[in-house]
Amino acid sequence: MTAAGIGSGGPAGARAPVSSAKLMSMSDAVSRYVHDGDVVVIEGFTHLICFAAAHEIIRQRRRDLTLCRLTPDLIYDQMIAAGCAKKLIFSWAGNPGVGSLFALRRAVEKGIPHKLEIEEYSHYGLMARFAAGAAKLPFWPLRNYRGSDLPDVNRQIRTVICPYTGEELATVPAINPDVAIIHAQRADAGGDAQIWGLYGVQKEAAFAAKRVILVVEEIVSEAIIRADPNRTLIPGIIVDAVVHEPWGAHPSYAQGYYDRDNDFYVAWENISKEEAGLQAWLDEFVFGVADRNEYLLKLGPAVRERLNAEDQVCEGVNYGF
Amino acid sequence: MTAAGIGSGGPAGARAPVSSAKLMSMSDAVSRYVHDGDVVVIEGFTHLICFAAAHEIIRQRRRDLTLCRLTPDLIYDQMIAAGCAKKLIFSWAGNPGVGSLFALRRAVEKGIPHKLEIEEYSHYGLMARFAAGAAKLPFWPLRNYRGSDLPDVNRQIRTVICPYTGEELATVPAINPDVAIIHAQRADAGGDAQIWGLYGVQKEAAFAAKRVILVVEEIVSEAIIRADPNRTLIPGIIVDAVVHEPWGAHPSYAQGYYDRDNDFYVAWENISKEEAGLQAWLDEFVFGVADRNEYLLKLGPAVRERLNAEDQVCEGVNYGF
Amino acid sequence: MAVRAAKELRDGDVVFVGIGLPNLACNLARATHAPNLVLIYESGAVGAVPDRLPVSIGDPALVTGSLSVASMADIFMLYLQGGRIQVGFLGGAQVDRYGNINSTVIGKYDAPKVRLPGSGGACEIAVHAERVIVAAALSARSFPAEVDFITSPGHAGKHGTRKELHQPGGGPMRIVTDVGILAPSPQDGELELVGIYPKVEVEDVKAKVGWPLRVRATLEQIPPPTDDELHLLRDVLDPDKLYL
Amino acid sequence: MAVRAAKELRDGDVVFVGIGLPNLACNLARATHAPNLVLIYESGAVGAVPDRLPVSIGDPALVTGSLSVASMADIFMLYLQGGRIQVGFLGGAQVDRYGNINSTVIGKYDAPKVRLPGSGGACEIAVHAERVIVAAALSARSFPAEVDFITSPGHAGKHGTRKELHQPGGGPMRIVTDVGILAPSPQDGELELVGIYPKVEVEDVKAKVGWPLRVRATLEQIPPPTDDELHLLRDVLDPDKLYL
Repeated sequence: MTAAGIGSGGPAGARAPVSSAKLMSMSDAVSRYVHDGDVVVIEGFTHLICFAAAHEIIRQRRRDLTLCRLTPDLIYDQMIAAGCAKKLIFSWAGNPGVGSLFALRRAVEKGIPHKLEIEEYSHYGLMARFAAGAAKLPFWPLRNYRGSDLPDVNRQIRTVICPYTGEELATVPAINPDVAIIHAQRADAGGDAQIWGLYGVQKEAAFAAKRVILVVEEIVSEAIIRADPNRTLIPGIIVDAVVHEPWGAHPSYAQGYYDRDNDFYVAWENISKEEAGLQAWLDEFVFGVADRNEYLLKLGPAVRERLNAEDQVCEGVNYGF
Repeated sequence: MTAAGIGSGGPAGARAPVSSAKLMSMSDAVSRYVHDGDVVVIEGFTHLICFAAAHEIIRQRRRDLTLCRLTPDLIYDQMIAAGCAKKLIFSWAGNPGVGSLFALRRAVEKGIPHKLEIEEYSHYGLMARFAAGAAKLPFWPLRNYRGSDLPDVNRQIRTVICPYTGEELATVPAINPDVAIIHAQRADAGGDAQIWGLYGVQKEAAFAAKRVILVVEEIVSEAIIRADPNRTLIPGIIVDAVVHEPWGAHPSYAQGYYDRDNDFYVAWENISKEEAGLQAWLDEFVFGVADRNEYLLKLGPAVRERLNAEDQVCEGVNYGF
Repeated sequence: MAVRAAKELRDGDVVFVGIGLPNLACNLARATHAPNLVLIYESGAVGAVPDRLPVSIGDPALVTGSLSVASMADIFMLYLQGGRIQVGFLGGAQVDRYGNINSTVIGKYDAPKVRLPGSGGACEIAVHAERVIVAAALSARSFPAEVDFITSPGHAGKHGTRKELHQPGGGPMRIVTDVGILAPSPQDGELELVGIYPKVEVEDVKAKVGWPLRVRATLEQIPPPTDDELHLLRDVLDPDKLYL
Repeated sequence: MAVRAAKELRDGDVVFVGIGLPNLACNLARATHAPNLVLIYESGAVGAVPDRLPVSIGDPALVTGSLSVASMADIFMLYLQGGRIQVGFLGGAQVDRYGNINSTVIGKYDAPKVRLPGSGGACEIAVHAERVIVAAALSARSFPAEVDFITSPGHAGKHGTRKELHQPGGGPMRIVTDVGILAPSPQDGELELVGIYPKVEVEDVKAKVGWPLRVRATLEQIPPPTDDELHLLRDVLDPDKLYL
């Protein structure tokens, strides 16, 4: 026997720093943790999509990003229009309930503002890429894609033979984004985050990522989190930055805080149909404001009034023993 | 092209029956859904172990069962002593915090009451067997077992090659038990069950099983469940029988209802050390009572007084929009 | 179409619902013959009872008052792949002779005439649901003999038949259109006409399909919607006329 | 042993804790030099702050007041295999020359002299934790040159070295015993004596190990527990003397 490789390959596992050190502004979080060329995921399935982070990334003019998300939605349409994206990894590219994503289509079909590479899965396949990344497995097996043309246009969809039944299963490769930006309803200053309503793939995206920026509607005391630990989806030990950004998910929604701004999703159809209109919107609502607070002022109180959530509070449960 | 096999292979997927039809006594649930020769899983990691179901299975003298559980615990020690088991699939066989499981050791080492076949994993491996079964995948890949002797003594632990990295990963085969018995804090009459505190592998075991018996501390109205849907771990659509059995997990515990009876876990060491003592205990506390209610009467009010949970109720959250 | 699609649902079915017409059909079925229908949305809401017409698949109204919220990992792995879904609803820009559905691209993948949204959950619904119901208006453009791209597999195609591919689910069993109903032939899976709306001629239907359409011997005569059904749809389920 | 094991923990470490001595050591460290220690139990409690000494790995006191409760699937896949655990504690009936640990069987697997509980989570902790701390009383019976069964892999053995096996974690980095501390040699991973308790002779330690024990050049002289530490352990952390 020769070298035993003692201590080799130990995971990088960042130390959990003293909690309050993670609290910072969106501007600081993006400038510190999102770099040109990064693989970036801002997740949230319809619910809890962090537009506040996307706008800050646009303002800081990040370039050559590989954007990854099940549904590019308006958020990536805006980032693509702003020239942040080199590549898009996705599974359903539309304006949900409305129609097309025009900036995305201009980039794919006409190379405006520049050519966008795409890599396409189904929801299950892309979800499984996050699941594999989160579990630090190199691939994930799934029973899918037989009879479909998707594997013909995406060579990352492969197969594996089951060592028990001999059956051939589809596989997707793990994805480990450089940074995941996760919006949640509330967290303590250490980043222990609670989410209710739709989970989407927030947990899998966060665990898969090398760095996590957590953005929340409310910072609460650790005691609130510890009073209902089953509600915690993301543990602080995997979080690098905690940003307090109320209404940070508008025009998407945060259950218990505000409703989806469907009027804006509908309006996006006309805003984005022509490149000039979209750029004018970016100039006004993204480049024209310093931060989320100015965006909300520009949006005006009537919108918030319209979207403010009504109270429908559930009962608590007993953790006694 | 010849036969297209229309409609072939559709999943059996039982219709969701009208809710109240699932409510039944433990005696009826066991007699209807647990058969001789079945693969049976009664899960619950320390928390929510359904001793009430095990005792009814013993009383109904089921035979040749393959018992599957991460930690056989006292519950399978009792079933093995009663002669119900042909085989045990497990990952840690001890009296947690106390010592040995003597009935299990007598069966393995001396064939008392008869020879017990064993199939052994680590926690991660057996958890993964349930996960595969729940997802109807034939196997589950995991990065584990390298350097360990476990695969040498369990040929069900195999390997697969990653189609992306060429890396060799361990695999375990899916398990799809004939019946899973799941204890939960509360459910509606349709079997939509809410669990808080430790989850263990309850969800994976339930989804993996062909039939599910759900046993709860409380039957609540559907409105209670619907008021906090993120708390629901097991949906009624996979549940065949709902049994209302308060204190059904004693001597294990139900968070918010009663504490673990550690005195009994300690006492089991002496009760079970000799076969005669264990059989006397079974005669008195299992065969000597008609049902769980009589068991609780025999246990006496002092035990329940000692174990009754204190109140530590968390706040609810807002589901409004 | 919504009325006829609703009738394809059986009481107690567990249904994977999409937004728009499928959602309307499911809620109509719940309000009439199938009160125990369990609605599951790919966004994670299980047993949803929305008190407004959802504007997106992840509408908060789907969550509030639902029986359970599942992560998307659980939805795809435990519910869909786990074989717990009886009915899946699908739409698509093209449906072909064997029920293959295209929601990805018109034209070539690398040089699209029209780029469509893509699969979303459609491919896995087509693979796993016990039976798939497709709702789409009939036209020769939308029903070619062969789709430009198979997003969601039907009963047969260039990759093989469902049997050859060991598909766990049954595939598209009913294609509900605005003029009639198509269903796969038990022999070879080719879609044939099995039902027709009032005042519609078989020849008119044949003209709207890109292959020589076979007609089943006993053709279902679909009754017009009743006043009750129309009232439910127009005044109760979609009062704001979002989808009708 | 608990005092010395506590010192192996660094403030902010994420620790996979077992019941008994590891639990005591972790709580001693939290009460002294490592207030930001994050305790994770395989049962699913994350950031637990038990207000009583847990009697089992799934004690309800671990849940109440914890930061998060994870399913066991998440604990093993996302936390442990996910590389989020800095320190894992292990015990075992036998520890050998290369840090392999046996908690499965004494004698042959098919004809056991003593059947032990088995792996539980031990095998995956040994594979994945950044570093493993082993706590065990030293004796020639418990520290043979080679274990009867490798439940949890150490630095080398009949299946290969950690490097050859591409183990993601670092393996057993400290074996804290009642007479001294062993650690793997940086050269070949063989356990050698690196620290010794007061009033203990090196020759006495050597006699309690089943292989010719090497002694590191600079041997740490372990100070006796302070009065404060003993007070904390005996009067605060384990007042009922469950483990001491």
